Amino acid sequence: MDLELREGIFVLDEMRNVSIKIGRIIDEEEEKEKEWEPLGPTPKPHILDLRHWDRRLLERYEPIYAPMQDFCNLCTMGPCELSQNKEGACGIDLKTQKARLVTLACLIGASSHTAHARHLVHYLIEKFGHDYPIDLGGDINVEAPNIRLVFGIKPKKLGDLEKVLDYVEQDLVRILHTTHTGQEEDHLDYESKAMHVGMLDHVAMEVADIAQVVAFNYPLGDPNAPLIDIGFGVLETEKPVILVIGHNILPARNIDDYLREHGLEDEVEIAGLCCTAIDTTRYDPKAKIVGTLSYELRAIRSGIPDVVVTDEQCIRADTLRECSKLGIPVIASSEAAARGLPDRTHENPDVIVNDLVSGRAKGVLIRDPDKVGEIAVRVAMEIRKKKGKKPPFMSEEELKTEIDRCTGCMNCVFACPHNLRIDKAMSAAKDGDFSVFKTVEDSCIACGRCEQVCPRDIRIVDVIMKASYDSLVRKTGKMRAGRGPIQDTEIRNVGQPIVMGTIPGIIAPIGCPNYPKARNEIVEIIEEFLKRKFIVVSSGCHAMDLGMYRDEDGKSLYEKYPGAFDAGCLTNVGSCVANSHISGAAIKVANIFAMRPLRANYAEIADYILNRVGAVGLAWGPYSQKAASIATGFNRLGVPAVVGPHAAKYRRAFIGKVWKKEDWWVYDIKSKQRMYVEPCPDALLVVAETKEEAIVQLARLCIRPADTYMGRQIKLTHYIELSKKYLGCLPDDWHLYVRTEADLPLKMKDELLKILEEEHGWKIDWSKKKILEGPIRPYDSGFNPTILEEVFEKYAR
Amino acid sequence: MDLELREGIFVLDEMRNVSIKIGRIIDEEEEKEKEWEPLGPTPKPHILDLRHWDRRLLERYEPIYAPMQDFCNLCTMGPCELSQNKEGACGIDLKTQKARLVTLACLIGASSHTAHARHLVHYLIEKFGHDYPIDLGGDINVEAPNIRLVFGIKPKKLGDLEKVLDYVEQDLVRILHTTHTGQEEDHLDYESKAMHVGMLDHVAMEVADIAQVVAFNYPLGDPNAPLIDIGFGVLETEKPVILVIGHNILPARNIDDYLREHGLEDEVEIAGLCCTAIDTTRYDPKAKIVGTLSYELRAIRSGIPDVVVTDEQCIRADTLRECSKLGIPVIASSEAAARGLPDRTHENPDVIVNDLVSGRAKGVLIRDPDKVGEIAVRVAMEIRKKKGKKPPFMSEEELKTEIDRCTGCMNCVFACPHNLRIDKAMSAAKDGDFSVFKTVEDSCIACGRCEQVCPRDIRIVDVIMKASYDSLVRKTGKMRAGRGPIQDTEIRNVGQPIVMGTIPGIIAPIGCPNYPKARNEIVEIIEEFLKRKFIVVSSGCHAMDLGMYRDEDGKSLYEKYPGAFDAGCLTNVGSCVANSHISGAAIKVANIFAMRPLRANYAEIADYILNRVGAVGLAWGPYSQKAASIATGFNRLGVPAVVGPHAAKYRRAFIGKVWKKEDWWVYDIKSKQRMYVEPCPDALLVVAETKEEAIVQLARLCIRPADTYMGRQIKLTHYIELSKKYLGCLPDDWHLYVRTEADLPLKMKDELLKILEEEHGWKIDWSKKKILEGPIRPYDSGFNPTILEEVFEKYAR
Amino acid sequence: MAEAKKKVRKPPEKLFNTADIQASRSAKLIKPDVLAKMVGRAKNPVLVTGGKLLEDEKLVEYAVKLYENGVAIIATGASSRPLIERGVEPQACVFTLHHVTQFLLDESWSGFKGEPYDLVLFLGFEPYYLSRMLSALKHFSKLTTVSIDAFYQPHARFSFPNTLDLHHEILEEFVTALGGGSVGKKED
Amino acid sequence: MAEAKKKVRKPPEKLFNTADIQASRSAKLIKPDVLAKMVGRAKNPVLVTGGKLLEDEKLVEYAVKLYENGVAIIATGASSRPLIERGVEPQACVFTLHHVTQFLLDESWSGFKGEPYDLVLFLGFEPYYLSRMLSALKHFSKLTTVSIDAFYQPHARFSFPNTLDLHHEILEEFVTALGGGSVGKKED
Repeated sequence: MDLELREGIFVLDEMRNVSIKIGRIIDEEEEKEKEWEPLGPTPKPHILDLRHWDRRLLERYEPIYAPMQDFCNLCTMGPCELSQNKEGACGIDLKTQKARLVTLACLIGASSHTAHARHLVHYLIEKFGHDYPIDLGGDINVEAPNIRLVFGIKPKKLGDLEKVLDYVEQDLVRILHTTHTGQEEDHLDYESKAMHVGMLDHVAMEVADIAQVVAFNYPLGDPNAPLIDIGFGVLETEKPVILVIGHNILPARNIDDYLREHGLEDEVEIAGLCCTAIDTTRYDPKAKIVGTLSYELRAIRSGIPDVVVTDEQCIRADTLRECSKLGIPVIASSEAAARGLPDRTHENPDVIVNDLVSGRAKGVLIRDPDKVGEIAVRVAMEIRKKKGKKPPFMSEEELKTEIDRCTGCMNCVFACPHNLRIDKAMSAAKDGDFSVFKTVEDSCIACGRCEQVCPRDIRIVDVIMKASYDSLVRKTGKMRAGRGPIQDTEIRNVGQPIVMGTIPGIIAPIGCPNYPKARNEIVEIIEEFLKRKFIVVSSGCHAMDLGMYRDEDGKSLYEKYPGAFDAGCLTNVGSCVANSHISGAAIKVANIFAMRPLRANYAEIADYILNRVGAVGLAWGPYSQKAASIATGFNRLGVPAVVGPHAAKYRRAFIGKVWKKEDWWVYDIKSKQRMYVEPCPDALLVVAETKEEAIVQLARLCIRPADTYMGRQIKLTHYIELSKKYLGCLPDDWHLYVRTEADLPLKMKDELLKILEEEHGWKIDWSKKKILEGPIRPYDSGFNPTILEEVFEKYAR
Repeated sequence: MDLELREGIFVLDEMRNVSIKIGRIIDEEEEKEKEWEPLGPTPKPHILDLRHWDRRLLERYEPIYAPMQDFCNLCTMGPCELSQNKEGACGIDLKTQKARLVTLACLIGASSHTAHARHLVHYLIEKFGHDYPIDLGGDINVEAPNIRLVFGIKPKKLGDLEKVLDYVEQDLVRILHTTHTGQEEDHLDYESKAMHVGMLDHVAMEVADIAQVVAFNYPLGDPNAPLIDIGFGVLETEKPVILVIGHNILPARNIDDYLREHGLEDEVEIAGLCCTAIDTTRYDPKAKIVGTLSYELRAIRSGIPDVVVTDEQCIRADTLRECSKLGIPVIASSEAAARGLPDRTHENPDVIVNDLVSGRAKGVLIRDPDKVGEIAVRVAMEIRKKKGKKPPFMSEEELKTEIDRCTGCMNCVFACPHNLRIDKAMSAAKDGDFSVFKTVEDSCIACGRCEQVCPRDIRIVDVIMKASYDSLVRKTGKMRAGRGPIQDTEIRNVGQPIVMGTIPGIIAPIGCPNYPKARNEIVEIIEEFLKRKFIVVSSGCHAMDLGMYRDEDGKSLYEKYPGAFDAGCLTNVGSCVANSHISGAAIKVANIFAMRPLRANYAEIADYILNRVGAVGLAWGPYSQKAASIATGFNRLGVPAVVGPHAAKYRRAFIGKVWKKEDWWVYDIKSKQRMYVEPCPDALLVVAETKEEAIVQLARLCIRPADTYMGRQIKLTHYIELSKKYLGCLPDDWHLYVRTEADLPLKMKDELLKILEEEHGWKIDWSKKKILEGPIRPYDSGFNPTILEEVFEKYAR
Repeated sequence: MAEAKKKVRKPPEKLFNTADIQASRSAKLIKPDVLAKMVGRAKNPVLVTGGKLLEDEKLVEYAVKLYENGVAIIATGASSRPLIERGVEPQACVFTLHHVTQFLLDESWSGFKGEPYDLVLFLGFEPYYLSRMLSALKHFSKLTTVSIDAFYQPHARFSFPNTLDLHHEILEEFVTALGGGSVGKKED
Repeated sequence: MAEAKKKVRKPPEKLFNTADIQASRSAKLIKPDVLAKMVGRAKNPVLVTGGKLLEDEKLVEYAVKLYENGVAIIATGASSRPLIERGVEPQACVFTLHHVTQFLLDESWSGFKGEPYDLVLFLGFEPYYLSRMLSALKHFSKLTTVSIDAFYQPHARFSFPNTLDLHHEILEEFVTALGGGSVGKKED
């Protein structure tokens, strides 16, 4: 008999005289263990439980610190100058201080997803009950790989997610504690803590996403999830427009429900920015996506929205100011961002609507997402009725006036994060040439810093937008709705080819939209890999960007490539929190394909992935603390990431030294030996400056020690081809990855053998075209690498 | 029948066929409610639940921001220059950014106490069980005022504390989330969140302290807690010396236990720095205290310790480096500060001891506090045996050599946090005059920044210490051991005098040791108030400092003034986390004396305290994030704080504008009117530059609107007397606090009435010596102020 | 005085705390005679004094001389006693620099004596404390602030350079230069 | 060239990002002829090139000229293609600036061709990216770094000033000055 009781006081009716003898209390873990697999070594690991793994990574992938400031002012003994690695008043040195700040950034990022998850789970349990099942459909039996791996349970119902979050929150607070003055004195210990935070982040994201997937009936790992309208041009401006911004679906869902319940879905537009937009389209494919963070200011300035609804994260901190200038009312709905607005959650909606429509209130805070729908819809409709057709956001005369006021002082150029030559664009525009502005617009993220320093208060953002406005408002694309997790069957299909290396790699474009170059750059990069039959799996802002661009035939990548998790396919898993399905997929390869035990077995799985799964993340425009945390979580799991140049400002990356032979070793379980290996992957986090560089680095980082010769041949082929195509040369290090002649690209075999002989001094048997001497190690098809003693001992017995 | 079951799977033996019908599940709150008092309006308040109270405070006590840097570089869109309140790439302005950083600092501080509490509670439940009772003795019935007030329960056993921490952790993560890029756009919303964090901090501190008090048999609110040896001179250097540093007693306790169990308590010295020291003496009055954070480097450099054991928080981040230079082994014992040391928790102690004694290992990490005792003691004894008598830390020749190398470049002067004129001291010392060095030593916090910039690598800290070494190593004092909570009977005795104002105020010196001036300054300030029969209640570093100084008769303040919570008494509640007993005492005045409902009734109690309880904190040398959080928690509770000049670097304070009549109003429950009142207290957080200024501000901030005329007369007397004594004048604003002639100090009545007439234009009836016209409001003995509508409505009905 | 200069080591040209920095405007160095003219031109200049006056009697002397030359004084509580003892009637005596700064930040404030200040001089403060207050005034007000303290104050609008041991000399020059002019309320 | 100067607006003297700051050493401005001499005196100078070479053909030209004057080139992956097309044989072609910086930070590294570099010039990078890498090198290495990019780079040891539209001119001056000298490995 199983009797599950929650904590509390229980009154057992009509049992006054029954004496209940409680037998042995079976621990929950013990019970579940029977069901699936034995508990691994590190259930609910605390800060130091995986430190040995981190140290192994950090020995090889040495952190490189690029200080943003060479002083610390976190306590009042400071500010302390720490330049040239000096120590401050508390004794901390610059490297340790930087690692501390990285830890803090990761904490902010992970806590965002955790708070988001907590909010969702709390809400959903209130709506659907503690026992609402976590059922992701028949093809997804490993429903929560991150939770299984880290926490050590198989969550069956929403209530199970609560204790996972309890654990995550407890450890986030423990680590936040360690950033207090006077704690760690070794930068590697902070890096280990940052990695712990990153790992927890993936757990929290998984909680958030599976909770909303099961409760809101999002696509369940569906490769054919619907195609969604995306782009500035999707807005039907004749209708009242509700713009939702942020990362938490709850208020947007309520708006969507309200529209449907009142038969208004064709009368009122609901369109979103950022992850709220993505999740809204997972809930309702008719919802629309305007774009990413870099469209927020533009979307508001366009004057198109009739009402703006904000939830949390990545919402411009001038939203209310900007909306108020244009008379657009704002409804803030999150405790995380109350925007200074009066809390009117419990007031009569009629009064609130009236205040917002009349302009008496610039905005309101409505803390209950279930109350937002009615108010937002009514306000949008009434405002629309009142104001009528929207005027163009900027007239030609206004444009001319603004441009003419420019004195060319260049303040804007130095304030611009990309030092865009606004001065030149202004000057050309004065002569009627707007082409320079179009170039500027291509790289403008509409952050508005230019306007802050303009001595003439020129509406620079508007001027830039105006110059391309016609194309902007016509711009539409298609994105496949976020499908959620990868199916177990998909993993079974691709597991072997990935580990063998015959699928050359998994490329995961994830992250934020502040990459400086044209928005189609991400498309160019990714299409290169799709054509080469890599698996591409995306999420968040990059998933949106990939849908924004159409080719000459008018097709977006999502229309050209299938949505499966398979070679040459493009999968969109969903919003930020769906990144957990990408880490989850890597984990599932180790578990489902390779049958490695999953439960509470983090280090072994990460070691497996690092050595075998050629997955690489691409965050071309990472800006946020969330991106820092997500990337660090991937890194701890053995997944490297290539990041755009702005990511150098994260201050820390992980780059190994290919030339230090002694850094690159593994234990080979087969030969029972510790041996040197080729330096792959050679970095866990590295910046690329251009798309060309990114492409080559991505191909390069897919190489893994455990590649079969077939796999290595394929990977080297791509690496060398891409290097020749984009860099104009053979890469410097290709020979390091050659173990046997069978590793060599077929078409280039002779040529490469020759180079090996002549330039690298290898010995070649030309009769058999065989390598006799030269490689770091010989090839062995049974090679079974690990960098962990415990894994070596487990399997080498 | 009450059957309490914890969550899990239960097997009910021999009941296979019994069908159990579970009746209504009574909520725990519901159950407990019957026992003590009805649930108030805000149990477990989340971020926005007390925002209305914060807004009320923040309207009056406007934040003043003093930026440390005028840019933000928290995300990769930056760095963004925000000078002159410009907006960054995310739209945030400088004020909001500063408020965000304040929130972050408070989060770091509160998480430190929370993680500390979690560690203690987890450990104690493992040792003593979930049901170990929370019993603070018969005189402390209101055992946990902060928990009752905020969380809404009456904790009865250790297990109850776990859910309190769950709540605190959840909310800390929620608020950490809000510091992500793109959230609040109004600085007041961040300030409200910071206040929430501060409130949670007091809850967490209370959890930590009552857990250790009940489990480790600390003094239970004992006014006569034992006197403890304190000061550099307490160390018996002939014995092996174990130095414990940090804030968490667990490893030190294990050392103490080991010594006692092995009869070594007279053979080996255990002495501590920072709060670990305080708590060790609460556990064992024979333990000794060396001093505060500013003695850490000195204690190590002296070469006296044979082994150093670190736990967490406020431990110099060069501890291992510094110890290693002198061959002192370090045992790190906390997950929060692993110090880069190898984790040897599970190794054979013999091997570890050997490695440490031989110097093969510079230090080790022992994660289990229960394993630290044996190793620390054995290492100390063996090292001592090996090394013999300690040599003097610096010989006269070394001193001379170091001094002679000084070129007077002044780098040290500009690196010193207090710009101490080390160059002049060096120059004088070259001529044999060490008096300047003695002056320098008086203000030196031994942070070591001078050495970091010295081009000659002179051991400046050692030179400074050497100049005063003889007096330093002879310096001893007495501190009363931390007594923990204030007794309910004490509250009953002083409640009325405090609220009436006849006890002129409660002065609470709390906080860190980085005040620049001589260490006896804090003694001078406090003795002024003790003599004037204020209640003084201290904790943490200031509690230590108060014991360090002896008067001409060789007595410390603790020996001169009784330890009760009463007029003219000096109470030491304990370490950092015991600060919760100070907020607790204020809460208990409202609850026990004034019978205001406590449970989940935060805003009403804070409003009560603000208007009636003349308590003021003094943090003369606050340096840490914990101090920021503690102060912010006091502020939300209506308790102002005076802080030393370094606290300006916290970037934000709360200062009202006495000259803005419209800011100072209350609802009077008696007259049922909204009315203007005197501006008191006029600030919640304000910096004083000198002890003179601090003394006057403290007296000033004790004034409360609800003072009776007797109380006001006493408070004004002190204020005016102190102002005359220390400032040489009548204070500018004394007249604002006069409501009736009865408020005037008796001895000065005529003189003051004259000034009111002549300088302020008041109308006086000289025949009756009555004020006819002038005051902001008339005096009414039934005056019953509140600034909260809800409280007004509740009592004015 | 030229002789005195020779004896005293010239202090280095750097911030009192090399990490006390900003991205934007740093204080312009100002010479005593130029400052004297500026004070002379101001409508309602005021000197705010701090706790160093308790340690350094010469600072009190110079403050008194400025006062005698018509510059009003706001004595923070940390410094009022010696000034009052010398017969100064400060505009305020009990408020802290923190209070004064908060008040100055408010454009609606009309000063302690009914008239807003347009030029605010600071003398005798802990450099790190004054630095924060000057930062507040720099970012959130339009006031002209001047540090006449011994350390260069980067956040002021104008500042004496690092003078340290030469501080008394530069103050001497300042009061001398001021002596010639007429300080106090001017016509608009 | 004097005429060219007249035509082009002189760029303001400020940081490419006014918030990209530090408390410690800022780059010394260096003139092209002085730099040429410095390169001439160096034992193993090297030029690291970045992605702007793909956008600005003139930068490629100047890099080639430097190369022809004996300065070795480390072409980051972002810039190798056009250089190789012009016949440059870079010391490396696939590594990123991030890699190169990490390697340079290691005192035990003996360069791509077996000899450590003593003077490292940077050309053609996103200023914010280069700034971070120069910061790493400033704080954690003793290398002499020189930015010859269009924006002043505060974290370098030496930097051209903000040249912007005058960038090609200053590079021209630099290669011209260099042309006279003999660059490359010197005797110890």
